[in-house]
Amino acid sequence: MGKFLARRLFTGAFVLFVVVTVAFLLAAVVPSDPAEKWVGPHATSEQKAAARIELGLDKPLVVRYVNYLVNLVKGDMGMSIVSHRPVSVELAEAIPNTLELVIWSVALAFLAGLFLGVYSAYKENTALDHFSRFFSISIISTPSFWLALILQIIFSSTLHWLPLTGQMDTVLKLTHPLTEVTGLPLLDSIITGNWTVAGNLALHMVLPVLTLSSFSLALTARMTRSILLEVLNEDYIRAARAYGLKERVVLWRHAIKNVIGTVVTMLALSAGNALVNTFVVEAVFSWPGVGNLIARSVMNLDYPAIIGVTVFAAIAYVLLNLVADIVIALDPRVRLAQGGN
Amino acid sequence: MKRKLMAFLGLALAVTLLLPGLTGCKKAAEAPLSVTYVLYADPMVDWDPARSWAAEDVMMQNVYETLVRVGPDGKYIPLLATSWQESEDHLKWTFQLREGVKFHSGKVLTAQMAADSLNRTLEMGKSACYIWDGVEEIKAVGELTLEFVLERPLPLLNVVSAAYAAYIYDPSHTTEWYTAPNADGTGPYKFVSYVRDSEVILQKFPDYWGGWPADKKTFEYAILKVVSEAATRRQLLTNGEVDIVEQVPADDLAALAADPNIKISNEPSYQQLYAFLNTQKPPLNNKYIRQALSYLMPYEDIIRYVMLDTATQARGVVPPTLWGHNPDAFQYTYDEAKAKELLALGGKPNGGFKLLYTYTAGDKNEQRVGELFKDALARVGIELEVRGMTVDSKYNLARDPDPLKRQDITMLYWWPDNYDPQGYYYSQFHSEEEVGFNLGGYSSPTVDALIEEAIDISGTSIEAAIAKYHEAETIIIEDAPAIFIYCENYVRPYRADLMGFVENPVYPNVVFFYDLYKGGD
Amino acid sequence: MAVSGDLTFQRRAGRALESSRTFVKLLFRNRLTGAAFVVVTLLVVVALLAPVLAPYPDDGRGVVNPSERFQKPSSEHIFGTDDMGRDILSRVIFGTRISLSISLVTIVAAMLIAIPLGVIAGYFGGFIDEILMRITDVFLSFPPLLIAIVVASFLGPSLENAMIAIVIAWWPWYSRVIRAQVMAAKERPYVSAARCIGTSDWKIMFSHILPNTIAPVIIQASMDLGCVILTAASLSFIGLGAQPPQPEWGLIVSSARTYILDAWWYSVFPGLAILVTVLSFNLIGDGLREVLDPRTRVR
Amino acid sequence: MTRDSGTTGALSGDTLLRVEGLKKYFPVRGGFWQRSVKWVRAVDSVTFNINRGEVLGLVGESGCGKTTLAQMIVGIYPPTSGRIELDGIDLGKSLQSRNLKTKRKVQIVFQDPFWSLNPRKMVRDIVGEPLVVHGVALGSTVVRKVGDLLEMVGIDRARLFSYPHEFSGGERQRVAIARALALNPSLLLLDEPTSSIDTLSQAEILNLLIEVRNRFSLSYVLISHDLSVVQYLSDRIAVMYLGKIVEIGDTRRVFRARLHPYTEALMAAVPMIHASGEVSDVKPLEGHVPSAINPPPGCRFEARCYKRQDVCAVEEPPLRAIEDPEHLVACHFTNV
Amino acid sequence: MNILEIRNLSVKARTILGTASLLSIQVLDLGAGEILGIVGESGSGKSILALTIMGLLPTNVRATSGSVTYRGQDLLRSSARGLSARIRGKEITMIFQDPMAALNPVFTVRQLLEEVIKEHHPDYDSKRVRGAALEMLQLVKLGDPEVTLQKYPHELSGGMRQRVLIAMALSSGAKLLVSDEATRALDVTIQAGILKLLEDLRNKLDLSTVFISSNIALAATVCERIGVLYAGELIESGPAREVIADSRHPYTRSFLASLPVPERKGQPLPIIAGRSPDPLNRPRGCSFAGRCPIVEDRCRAEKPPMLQVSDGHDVLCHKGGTHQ
Repeated sequence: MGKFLARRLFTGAFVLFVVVTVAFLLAAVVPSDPAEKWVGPHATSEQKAAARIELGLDKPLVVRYVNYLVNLVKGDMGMSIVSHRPVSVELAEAIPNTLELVIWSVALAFLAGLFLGVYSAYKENTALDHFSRFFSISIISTPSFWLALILQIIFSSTLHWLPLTGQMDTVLKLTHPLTEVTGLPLLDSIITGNWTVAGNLALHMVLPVLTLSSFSLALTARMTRSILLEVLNEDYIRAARAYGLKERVVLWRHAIKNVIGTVVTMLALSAGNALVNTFVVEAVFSWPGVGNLIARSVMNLDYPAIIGVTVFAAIAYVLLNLVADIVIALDPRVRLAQGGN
Repeated sequence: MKRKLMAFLGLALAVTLLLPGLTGCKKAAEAPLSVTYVLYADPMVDWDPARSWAAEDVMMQNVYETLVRVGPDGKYIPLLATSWQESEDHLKWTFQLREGVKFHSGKVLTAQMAADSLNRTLEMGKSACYIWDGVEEIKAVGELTLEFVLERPLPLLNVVSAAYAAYIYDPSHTTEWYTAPNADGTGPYKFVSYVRDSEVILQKFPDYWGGWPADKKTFEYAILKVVSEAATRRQLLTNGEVDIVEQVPADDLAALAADPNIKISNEPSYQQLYAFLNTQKPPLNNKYIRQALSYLMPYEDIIRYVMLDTATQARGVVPPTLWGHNPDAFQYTYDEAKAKELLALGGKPNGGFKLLYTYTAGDKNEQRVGELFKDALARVGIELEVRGMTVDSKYNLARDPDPLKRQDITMLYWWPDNYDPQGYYYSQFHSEEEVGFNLGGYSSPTVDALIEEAIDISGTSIEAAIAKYHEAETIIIEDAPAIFIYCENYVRPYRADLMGFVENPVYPNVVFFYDLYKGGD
Repeated sequence: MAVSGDLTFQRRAGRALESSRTFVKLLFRNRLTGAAFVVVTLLVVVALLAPVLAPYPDDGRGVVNPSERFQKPSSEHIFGTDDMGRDILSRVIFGTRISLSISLVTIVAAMLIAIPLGVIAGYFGGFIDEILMRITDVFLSFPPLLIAIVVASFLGPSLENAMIAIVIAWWPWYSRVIRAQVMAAKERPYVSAARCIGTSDWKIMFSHILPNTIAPVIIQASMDLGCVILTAASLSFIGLGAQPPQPEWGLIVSSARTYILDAWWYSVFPGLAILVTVLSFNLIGDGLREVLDPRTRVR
Repeated sequence: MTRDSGTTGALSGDTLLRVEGLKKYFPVRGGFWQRSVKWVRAVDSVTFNINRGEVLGLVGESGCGKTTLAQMIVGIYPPTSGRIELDGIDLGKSLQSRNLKTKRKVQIVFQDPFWSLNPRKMVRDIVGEPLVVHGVALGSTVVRKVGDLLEMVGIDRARLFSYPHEFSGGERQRVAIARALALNPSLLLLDEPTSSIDTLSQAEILNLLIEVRNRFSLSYVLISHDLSVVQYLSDRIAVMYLGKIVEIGDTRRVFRARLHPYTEALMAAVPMIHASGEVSDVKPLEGHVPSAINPPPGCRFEARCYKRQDVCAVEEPPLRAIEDPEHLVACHFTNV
Repeated sequence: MNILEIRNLSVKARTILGTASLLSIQVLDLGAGEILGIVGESGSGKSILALTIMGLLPTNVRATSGSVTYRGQDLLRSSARGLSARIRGKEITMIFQDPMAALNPVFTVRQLLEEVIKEHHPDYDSKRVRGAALEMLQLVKLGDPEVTLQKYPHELSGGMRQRVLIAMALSSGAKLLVSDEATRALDVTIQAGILKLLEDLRNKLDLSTVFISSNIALAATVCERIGVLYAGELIESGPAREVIADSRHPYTRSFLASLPVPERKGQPLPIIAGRSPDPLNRPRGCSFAGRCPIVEDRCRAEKPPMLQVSDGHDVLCHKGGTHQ
């Protein structure tokens, strides 16, 4: 198990290394002059030359690459050539907001998806099952940006139940200032008992979370259903029933235990997808997260920031993969494969 | 164990979803008065007032101040300077600074600080520093007396009132401190907090030298809120959650105008849209063809359908409200017949060539102008490829060392960095060795000379400078290196109970929160 | 499922699929799958005949008509008109061409790269396999959309670059699937038999193994046809894909965003077009999988 | 045309196949870098020979190495060490090292008739492939020859263009046999040829195998866990346990004498119905097969053997002749 | 006294290709304390019979007619809930072909076994449950039960797994055991051990057993009575010795005659051509008509009746009992 994880960590590190390298090389070969962006279009050629030195662009590519790697290990991702602020700082500001969105949507996807999937599998081939399957596949086929717009039209424009965009009402920041504990606004507001802000944050979060979780939710439901159907047809489920165990125990102990590992694994991976989907969702809901950051960076060809976000996403994804691996490794059947083959 | 965990998660989720119902509806009644101005993009790119050269002025004009400001009517308003004097030879200016001006940090403004901050800006040499070209020295000659020594006569008031590179700030802070982000100026509002791509919060500075009128409900907080979705901006405004909105799509105006709670400020601005024609590449290296294109631009349709009458057709290089505008300049109109004649003169009677039109991807107006232009050109046998590009790639292409590789038509908006037409002429139509903003690659020695002369004498005689500019403009219009499409209005809808809002085209998009107050009950 | 060894009729059902008539019959037993097939066929027809079927073919090609902006859906403009007065129905019809060709071209390109590599790696194993797997490791460690975003942002925003980005993001997935299938298939006795006979490796790979491994890839591809359309639309939506005035659906929805309060039809119809198309592909994929592989797994 | 298979002894005929000291160790990968650290000794120093026209039955429990042994002879796995000779010619280590000529001499029939035929190919192509690969036939002659082969195994020539799924299990196994026979091999490996088909079809296959053997004077290596099939078909029988041959000899003799305790236990555990309708009782063998990764140093059967003595744990018994020079047993105590 | 009686049972499955007739049994009885062998080749409906008795048929398979009576209660009429509450797992239990598949891989032997014990003895405290678990493992003659309890199923050998499964099956104190090819996945030497165990348990616990197997010789060694299934139909049943030595159905006879027993070495085996009918498409008459050496016209036209040959020996054949 330890060795297994060590190997996975090694692979993860390798993946990160490749990602950084490729992103760095791409940025280096793309015909856009960071120095020019750094000083602005009206700058003189002396200013540009100075900027080149300031940014280290006068050095050979290899040196720049090694410097970048060394700095990256120290947590320094360079300066945004647009905002002139450290990329790591900009990321640090954006990550908690995205994280909170992702966490809640994954939680929602897991709970609702699992429930829907179990119910659907248990009532196989009933109208409810058919509905749930069609619902899931429709959600999977819906572009999330469009779903966001539709949700806005319904809940904001027409019904006026929920705010259209944004993270919270700005005025509340002044009347009920938020104490930072974890950096995750909603969690902080709950911890500190700042209920007005918590409510407001939650209200703003409903639509983005719904949009973001819809895909994972549908995927979880489909996955749960199909695995559960398979599991329910296994001999050990027949055995559990044959030995007189109650249906509740059979379903929620014997069957689910064999389903949950796979679902959690899938969900860990789909959290990575959710992370990327925030790029779209944050754009629609003006959410000040990583997605917004990369959108802006891409539009401005702010390469240090693009590489930074890419590296962040890579780290997050590698970690999530690791979580998935651990979940898999905890399954006694895998231990068999590890030890016995 | 697992079940308990799941139950807990479910409960937590339910609570967070239900909470709003319990608490969210009650808007805090005791909230201090605030004004919210909604922008479509984060204005804060560079926090250093010495380097800022983008939309930051929206925030900086409220937090920092310049010596002088130009009013909406073009008059100079004393700000940090109470009075100024120009020497006989036009080469020395003395500004008397206001007494008792406090920075947000509590420091008191001295002439030395003012000189130091401007000198720091000049040393850094970033942003719009070129406007100080011709200033030899800035020094404090007394506790509150600031002296500018010039190399040549300059219209210095237009420089010290510029929207960029002219702020007076506390020079003792480091560059790192400023980019932290921090701000320390003398303006009526002080900086409180910033969330990237979301908001900037400013708070009333109680020690503002101008004082705060007790009889008006001025705003404790001023909030710059970023909302990239036009629909959201509009909704926030109609819901009353925000007070002023920047750049509402013209399509929304009809709906907004019908709302009694909303007023719309619709004022001419200094912002003009130009289509630069590549004068160094066939077929647009031919004057007649360029003139023909100028006749083929469907100006009326653009004004009506793209801008929905929130713009006027441009007349010449300079917008009508800025000094230097020539109301008698020649104006091209859509005229297919004339265009055909000119095409024939240019050797392309039936068109039969293809042009590349590049615009900034995402700019709806540029895109639509392109689409309308494409239609118009198609009628005379010219094919137009309308291509959206990122700002960068568009410029990179336009600046390609080989003119033949550049695009044929490049779209560009221009507005001044200060209250002066010089940028319109010099940046766009003066010859350049390396392409900067002269995106048509236009080069005419006569025009170059006229522009240089105009700039030189603008320090001594505005009228003489205007005459020179007009002379150059006539040649430029004749040569048609660019199509002058329209001059935009700045359209800003705001809540009807917001008082004191006046559009000032010199400082585009800036809302001076100090002037605002809550009306009604 | 040892106990249902008696349920061999299910295995027989699997074998019956070898005959194409039964296969089609089974596929269409599920009414939704049948409907999806009809929809996809219609979409292909619409794409091919776009200039004939579109009521205003010029609008589909991007010609503007500013005097008819924002017409509500009516008999004249069934889906209404957009901000430049173009008939949205015509644009959606022309968009079918773009979306279908994006999905087809990218998937085929990805498969052309992936299949030979996957087959070779799976069959020979060893160093080639190791290299390929490490490459796919890197790719599989990322959500495809992220790879597409990064690549598209470096290449510059255009439909072609978006497609290149999607191919780059997609091929390793197929390589993986193919490789796993080949690894399993090469252990099958008929492969051993062919080797004992003396059949050459290349012939075994492409004549014996490939035809038996392609089914899961086909299923995957039919699901991915929809997925690619979604990805391309997402890229267009965030400005990294198709550029105006191309009638790409995601791009139309993106343009419509601004007018969501007044012109609901502008965003609703192209969005529905995406939904219906992707849903059809997914249903077909589901149907194929149900018929070909009863032990359904969801990616 | 039957002949009493019992008369064909190993000494009396000419040797077709010689297997000498054949070993197959599979690496067990482990550790951080996936380097192999342990070996599974699937087949460990196996020596025997087969005469022309002789059927050798290989029996033993699952995991005893009989399938690995067969696959090494065909060339599917290269042996770790040892020598395989056919007609006095070294077959070399792997299939790659064998030329077409030697490849055609050894063919194999697999257990699962569903997967041993490519489901995407017609019978004509399945049976015709060896002909084409070896350049034996081209074009229309392929069809004719395949037709002949099919008829020989009892399948209607008209079904040339059918796919495997259109055949029953027994018929599929016939097709597989036809394919194996296409190249006129001298040795056929039968890997559990009847264990996946029903008993009624099994009879047909067994009859066919005997007929073919007699007609072409073929040799078979027959692997089966079903002792009745083995005793029915084979002239000689080799009993394997944990990668080693523990007893080998004439089928009837081995069945009667059961010199090795393992052979004894194996045969006692198999229920059998005699032609008389009598049913034999079964006797279990206690204990479990030890791991082939670290086989015991002495006799591998030591832990489960009722004759076990101290020497068994330390000294590996050699395979030696008892009573009859052709009947070899690896046990210290066959005389006791 | 019969503990289990099956009358006119018919089990059908709805599949994507149509309705398949999987099992059809006219009469089958199991006496108390008796071991009844059910033999047949794969696909003959053996497992379906097991699942029907257990009430564990897959959702698309249903008993469409007839009755399966356990001590006077018709198992087919009981609702699923009622069946599991009163009979399944308490009175009737089952062991499976592949013990690895039947043991939930994510639980240890202790968890699996103790759960079943707790279910049936809610009054036991944890110590007593533990004791009972050890007892059960000793009952099935598993060496080192303390160690075995800590293991996961995959850490056990095939024979041990089957013993654990038997221990679980018997933890409820059931009186009827359905053994579905319980030794098929095992090597012969291990198989013999399990057979011995089943015989021992029958004697010790007075257990009635339905012993399902594809190996008629195996069934004959342990069973008093044997039923032969062909293509889902029970074609012959009777005392084991009688069915083997004096079989009446042509299928049974052909089957036995085609076994490659030592006495037939060197002789060709009799050949029965054709294949068993498709469950989706059963013939109108006798299922064996297509392969039967003594077939007559009426065999193809009408279903044969179940005829009694002697007391307790029935055969499903038009020519029942008559040798040709």
